[in-house]
Amino acid sequence: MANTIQPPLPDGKWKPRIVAFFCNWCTYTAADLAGVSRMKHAANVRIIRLMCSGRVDPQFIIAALTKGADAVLIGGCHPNDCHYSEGNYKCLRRNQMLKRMLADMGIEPERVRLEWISAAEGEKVKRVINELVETISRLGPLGIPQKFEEWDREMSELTRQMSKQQEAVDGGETPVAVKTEVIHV
Amino acid sequence: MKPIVPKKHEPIRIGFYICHCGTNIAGMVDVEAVAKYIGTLPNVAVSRHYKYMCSDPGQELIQQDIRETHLNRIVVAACSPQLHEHTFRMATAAGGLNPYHFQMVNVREHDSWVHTDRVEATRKAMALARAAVMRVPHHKPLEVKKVAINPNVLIVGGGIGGIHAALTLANAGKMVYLVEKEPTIGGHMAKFDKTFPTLDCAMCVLSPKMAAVGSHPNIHLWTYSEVAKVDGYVGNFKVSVRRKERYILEDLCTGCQECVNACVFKEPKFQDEFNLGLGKRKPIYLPFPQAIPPVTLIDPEVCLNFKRGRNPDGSHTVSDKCKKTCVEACGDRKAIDFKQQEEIKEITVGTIIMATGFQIFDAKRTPYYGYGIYPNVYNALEIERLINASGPTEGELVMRNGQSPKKVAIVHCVGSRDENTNRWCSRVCCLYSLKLAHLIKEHTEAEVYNFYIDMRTPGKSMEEFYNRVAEEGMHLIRGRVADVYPDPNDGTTGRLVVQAEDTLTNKILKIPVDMVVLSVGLEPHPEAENLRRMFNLSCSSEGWFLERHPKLAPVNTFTDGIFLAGCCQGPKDIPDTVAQAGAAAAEALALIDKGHIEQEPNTAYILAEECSGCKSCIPLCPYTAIAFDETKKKAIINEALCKGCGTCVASCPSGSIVQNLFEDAEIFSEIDGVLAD
Amino acid sequence: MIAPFEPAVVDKATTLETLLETPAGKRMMTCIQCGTCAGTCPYGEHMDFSPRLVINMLRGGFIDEVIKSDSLLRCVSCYACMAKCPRGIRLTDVLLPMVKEQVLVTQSAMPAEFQKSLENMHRYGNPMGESPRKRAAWTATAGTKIPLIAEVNREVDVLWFVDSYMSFYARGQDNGRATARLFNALGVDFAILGNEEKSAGECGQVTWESGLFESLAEYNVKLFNKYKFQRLVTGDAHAYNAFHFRYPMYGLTQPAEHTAQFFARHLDQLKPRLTRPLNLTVTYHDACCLGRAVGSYDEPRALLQAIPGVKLVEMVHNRVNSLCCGGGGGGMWLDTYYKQKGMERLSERRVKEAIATGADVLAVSCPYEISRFEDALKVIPHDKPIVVRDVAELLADSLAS
Amino acid sequence: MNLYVLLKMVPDTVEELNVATDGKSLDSEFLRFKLDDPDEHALEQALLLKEKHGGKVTVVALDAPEVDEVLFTALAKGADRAVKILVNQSGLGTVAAARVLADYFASASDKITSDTLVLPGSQAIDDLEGELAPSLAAALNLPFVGVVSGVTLAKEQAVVTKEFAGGLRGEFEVALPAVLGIQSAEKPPRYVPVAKVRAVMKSAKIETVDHTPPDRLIRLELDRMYKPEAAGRAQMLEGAPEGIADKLVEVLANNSVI
Repeated sequence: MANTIQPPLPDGKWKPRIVAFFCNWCTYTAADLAGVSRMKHAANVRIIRLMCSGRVDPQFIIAALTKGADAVLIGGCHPNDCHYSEGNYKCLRRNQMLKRMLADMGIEPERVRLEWISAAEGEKVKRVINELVETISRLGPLGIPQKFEEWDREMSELTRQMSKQQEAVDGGETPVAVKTEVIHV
Repeated sequence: MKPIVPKKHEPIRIGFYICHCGTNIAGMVDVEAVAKYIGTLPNVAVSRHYKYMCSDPGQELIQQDIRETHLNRIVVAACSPQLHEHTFRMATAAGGLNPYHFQMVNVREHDSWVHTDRVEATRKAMALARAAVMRVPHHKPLEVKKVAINPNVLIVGGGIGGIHAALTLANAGKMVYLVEKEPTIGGHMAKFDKTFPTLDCAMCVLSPKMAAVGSHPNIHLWTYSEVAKVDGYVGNFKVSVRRKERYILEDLCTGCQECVNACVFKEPKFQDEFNLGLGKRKPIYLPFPQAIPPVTLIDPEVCLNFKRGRNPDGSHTVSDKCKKTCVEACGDRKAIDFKQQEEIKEITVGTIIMATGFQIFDAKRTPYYGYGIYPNVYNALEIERLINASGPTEGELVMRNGQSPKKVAIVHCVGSRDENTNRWCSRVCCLYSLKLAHLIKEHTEAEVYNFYIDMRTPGKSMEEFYNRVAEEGMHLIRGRVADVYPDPNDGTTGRLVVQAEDTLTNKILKIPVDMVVLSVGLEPHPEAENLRRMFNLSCSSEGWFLERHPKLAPVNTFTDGIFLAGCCQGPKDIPDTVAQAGAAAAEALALIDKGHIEQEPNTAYILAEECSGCKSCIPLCPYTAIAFDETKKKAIINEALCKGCGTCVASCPSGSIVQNLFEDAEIFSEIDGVLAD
Repeated sequence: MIAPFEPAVVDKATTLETLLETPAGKRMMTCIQCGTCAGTCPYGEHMDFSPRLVINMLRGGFIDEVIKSDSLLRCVSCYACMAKCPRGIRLTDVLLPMVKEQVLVTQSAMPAEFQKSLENMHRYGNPMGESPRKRAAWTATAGTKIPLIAEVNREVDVLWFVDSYMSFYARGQDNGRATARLFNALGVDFAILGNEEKSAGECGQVTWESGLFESLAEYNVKLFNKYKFQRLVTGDAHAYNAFHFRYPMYGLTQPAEHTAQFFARHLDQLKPRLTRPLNLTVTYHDACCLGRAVGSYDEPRALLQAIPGVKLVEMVHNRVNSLCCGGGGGGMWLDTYYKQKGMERLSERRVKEAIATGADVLAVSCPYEISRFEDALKVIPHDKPIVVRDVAELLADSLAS
Repeated sequence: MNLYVLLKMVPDTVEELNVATDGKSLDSEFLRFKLDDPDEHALEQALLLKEKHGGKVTVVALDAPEVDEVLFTALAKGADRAVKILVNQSGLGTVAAARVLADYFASASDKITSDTLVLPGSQAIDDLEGELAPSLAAALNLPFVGVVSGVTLAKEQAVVTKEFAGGLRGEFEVALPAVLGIQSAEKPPRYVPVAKVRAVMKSAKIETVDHTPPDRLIRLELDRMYKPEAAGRAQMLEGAPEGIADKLVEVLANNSVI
């Protein structure tokens, strides 16, 4: 479905796209406060509201990155201040694990940022968003969907070649020479 | 509550509405373009933009569309859901749909108000709206949960704010627990001499209210007590209160003070807290004559009956060194109990009012004003006590050297409007400084110099008061004092020079004075941070308790059922504190009289057929809402205990926990939606 | 106490014209005209344009009038206004130097003594106009070998920046010799730059001569880059001020410390060596560049209190409220000019407070103060003798010989 | 006004001067050069005249070490042009230098006009006779006044103040064009901020003029250079200040001074 929707806007040069998961009690409210206080900041972050940072499933982060986000921002209450006692700790623990995983996948650690922002810290929302946009602008696009497309293309090409070989074998013709590498262990 | 399964094969028909909010949104977001674009998306049946969606015609528009074009999902892009989500859910319901078939998009606080590029802001609005449009088909009809409310109220802090709120609620027939950490209620107001602008006597207006609290049948007054623990939620808070040992049995003491007279210490010799150390008291004492409750207490640090040591459990060790003349004097009343121990009281209340007040700025933090260095430098509260007829000098304004000052400098804005200490204006200092100027002149006929930055006298009768004091012949100098130092031309009398630029004449003034009064500002109570944690509140960056909305919810907090009164929320004067205390009481009453609380149906439930019985969710729940059914080997969620954080949902390895309003499918669609451009 | 100043001052390319665009400049827009700056300024009453008025003239677009006046010649860069400013406005190290620089560009006549010292600093790398070839000559009298970094030819722990007063001025050399003894007592691996060194140029920066400061800073940083060392230590409070705040903008990467900070950090090792009791009552004068500028009030006092027999007493104005000796911001070379204008020498005001404490010693941690206070004591009558000593000198006196 | 200031570099006596091993010149190892003091005053006088009457100030110097910085500084102070004549000043006698300068003025681009004043310093530490200015005047056939400490301009003439011994002053009227040897300007030489000099170094250019040095014959031959011998009459007193004071009184008494 994603490919069928195109907003009627002029296509400019690449700008970071960031998905944010903010907890309802602290960071979402802080973002509201930034709004009420008219603290101008970069327009690259799209906020999704959850009740608690503890609700942030690592799959949400992976989904966002694979769907084309260049970074993910998670905002929760400060330690000790969680509206639900300790959801933010749970989030922190998961985040640590996820970061290791993402590092293995070659995704820069800066692309997933966890911040504790209280309801009073509108200024911090502004600062963190601006900082993150700057960092990601420097890192450049993550481009996982494009990579997927590339891999898909390679895969189908490979499949095509394989089936072509198979056809050749089946047809009794000389097989196409396929270069094989000998790997010495 | 089990979700109602939506009718299968019902085609989704979404109504999308974007609000101009005057120019608040339309000024930065091309709302017409957003509406046009959303109209092209699948499932969208109606897409409109309208000037004010929250207005009656705006809401009527939604209802009409539901009726006429058979919409079954509604998305409104407007302000923050914190403000109007409820409004539009009600409009959705009024149109005949389940109110949870609605989703709100925040394009004001998170978009038009914080961005400066119209193209970017419009693009973002489209993305956010698209996410909601992609999310809302997954919405299920849900029901609001109702929970009964406990009618009792806890009020924390017994200053004028707490007193007024307590009386209001008690008079309305509600049971109030008033917890105060000092041995008496009264707070700062009890220490003031006169109040501005009317110059009426603070204690004269306060003491009847204090007495009413003390005798009210609906008020449990617990002084010398502190809240130790808070659990639970609106309607049903469980609170532990620590009642500290005062070594006097409150119920038996009549307040006759014969024990005080009989104490082996013939003269008071210990620093008197109520008079800020300017007066003296005995080890057994009543904080001040009108104290409520009129019950004495014993200071174990100085009383001879205590060895001034502590037992392993922290209680004071008792000695037999003293003749115990106090016990003798008390006689058959037997109100003195040296073995008394602190007590923990458990109470259940439905609502809480915080009225914990403020502390005055410690002027030692601005060392160049010489507080704590030169004996003739005082803070304003000390002056209140010195000019008070029941104060340590019985109302005679004399300095520590016994002399009456002939020239007095009053320094405004000490610990206010200062990046190095406190940034905010403390709001009351200008007026109390003028009041003190008037009172000092009245008491001593001294020359009084007021050094101010800006004279701030808003409020009813305040400017008139300023005029009156100015006419009395005060020196009003516009300039912040830069230095206070001993007069180099005067060796011994302790006279000080106050140095400042008179900014209206461009002259540097060096005025020798006998006494310097520092108009110290108001700052958050030192316990505010602990209380905030305990009660799950937020504080502003300055440390004041944060109100839910600065304009429209000034006494509410982000925690339902907890309200704010007085200076714990920010500096204010007595009338404003009383007004806010009344408002907090009314908010509490409104909740209590409704009888029940409506809870968001965002609780979680388990799809039993998919649960593998791994138990990993069970320890994660802070409310012990998840149990394990040993027979079926499945987890079960008690929805009455679930508060809807969703932590268990995120951690379930088999994806068998679902959170209403925040289902995986809903959030994944939202992620797809924000990124689909 | 007073909030610490952030080390990032302002971009070095900022000019008076672009100032209001910078974060430091925008803070000026919040000035509430309370006059604390003027009230605390040691020469506030002699200024037609007090710092408060300068800000208002700048905001109102009338700064040219200020530049035509010689008010700002009276600023001794003592940081008092900045330390007490309730709005945290960077007066001493941003606004006033920029205005002063414009005064310098605009006014053709400068006080002669001052002009000479600036010319000397530019040509000879020291304000006295001494031969740069003789900069390291004092080391011959140090009683111990003072290694030159060019000769040791390896990385050293401490590069000791001696600077001009301790190199050329006889009483300053006492401090140099004391510092060398203390370094040796602690077994510090140190070296000096010798004749290659040029004045750190702090007075160029806070005075008016950004060009002079830049040429000196560029020269010294190039020199620093030539050698390997862990940290830069100097006994000159003004040099320290320059290294701490501004040299990093010109490429200094090593941390800089004042000797008082360095010795205080090593007090545990130093204390057992301080065995000779001095039996003196000492009052300590907070150098502006060490006290108000960076908040090092406790280190020198801790050092003094570590000396056996020393009793520390405080003057009326101390710590954040200390009175400037009048030597900063070019004041060192403006005494004649101030006298012509009928202004009290600030060093005289300060020694009166020192005398009033009844102390035997007025301890200092800035080389300017030795000469300034010794001169002031010559004209201010006092019954009980009082001498001026650097903290390092007193420490060295207390070392077992 | 067309004002020419002639700048000459002289050894900086802040550094100790040593005689080279040939016994006929200064040891150049640590020798640095600076602008001659009266020349600095000449420049200041020219700038003051320009500020008062308008016109153009050109500074002219022979090639010498560190001369570029001096020329740039002059430009930063307000001179309009800086000219360096590519003849090495070293070893060229004063009279020969005057010849070179005279040739420069005779060259096509810099004609002496009716409102020209040429302002050399009246002397230099290595030219105490002050020969340069009169030699140049003679070569250019212009009137000359030396040891000038003030200049005012009237129609086609200059009124100059000249100092004499014993505090006497004389006022002279000189028809323009003229050569004036400047002893001191009416005000002390101005300060120029280093930033301004650095900016000028980036933006301005020094004009150079090629020139053939004149005949060797008018060069001076130096036979011997040496330091004066110490007379040995000084007596150094050492000790604490009080002790020195006592000894000093004794010495003065012994020598019948007191």
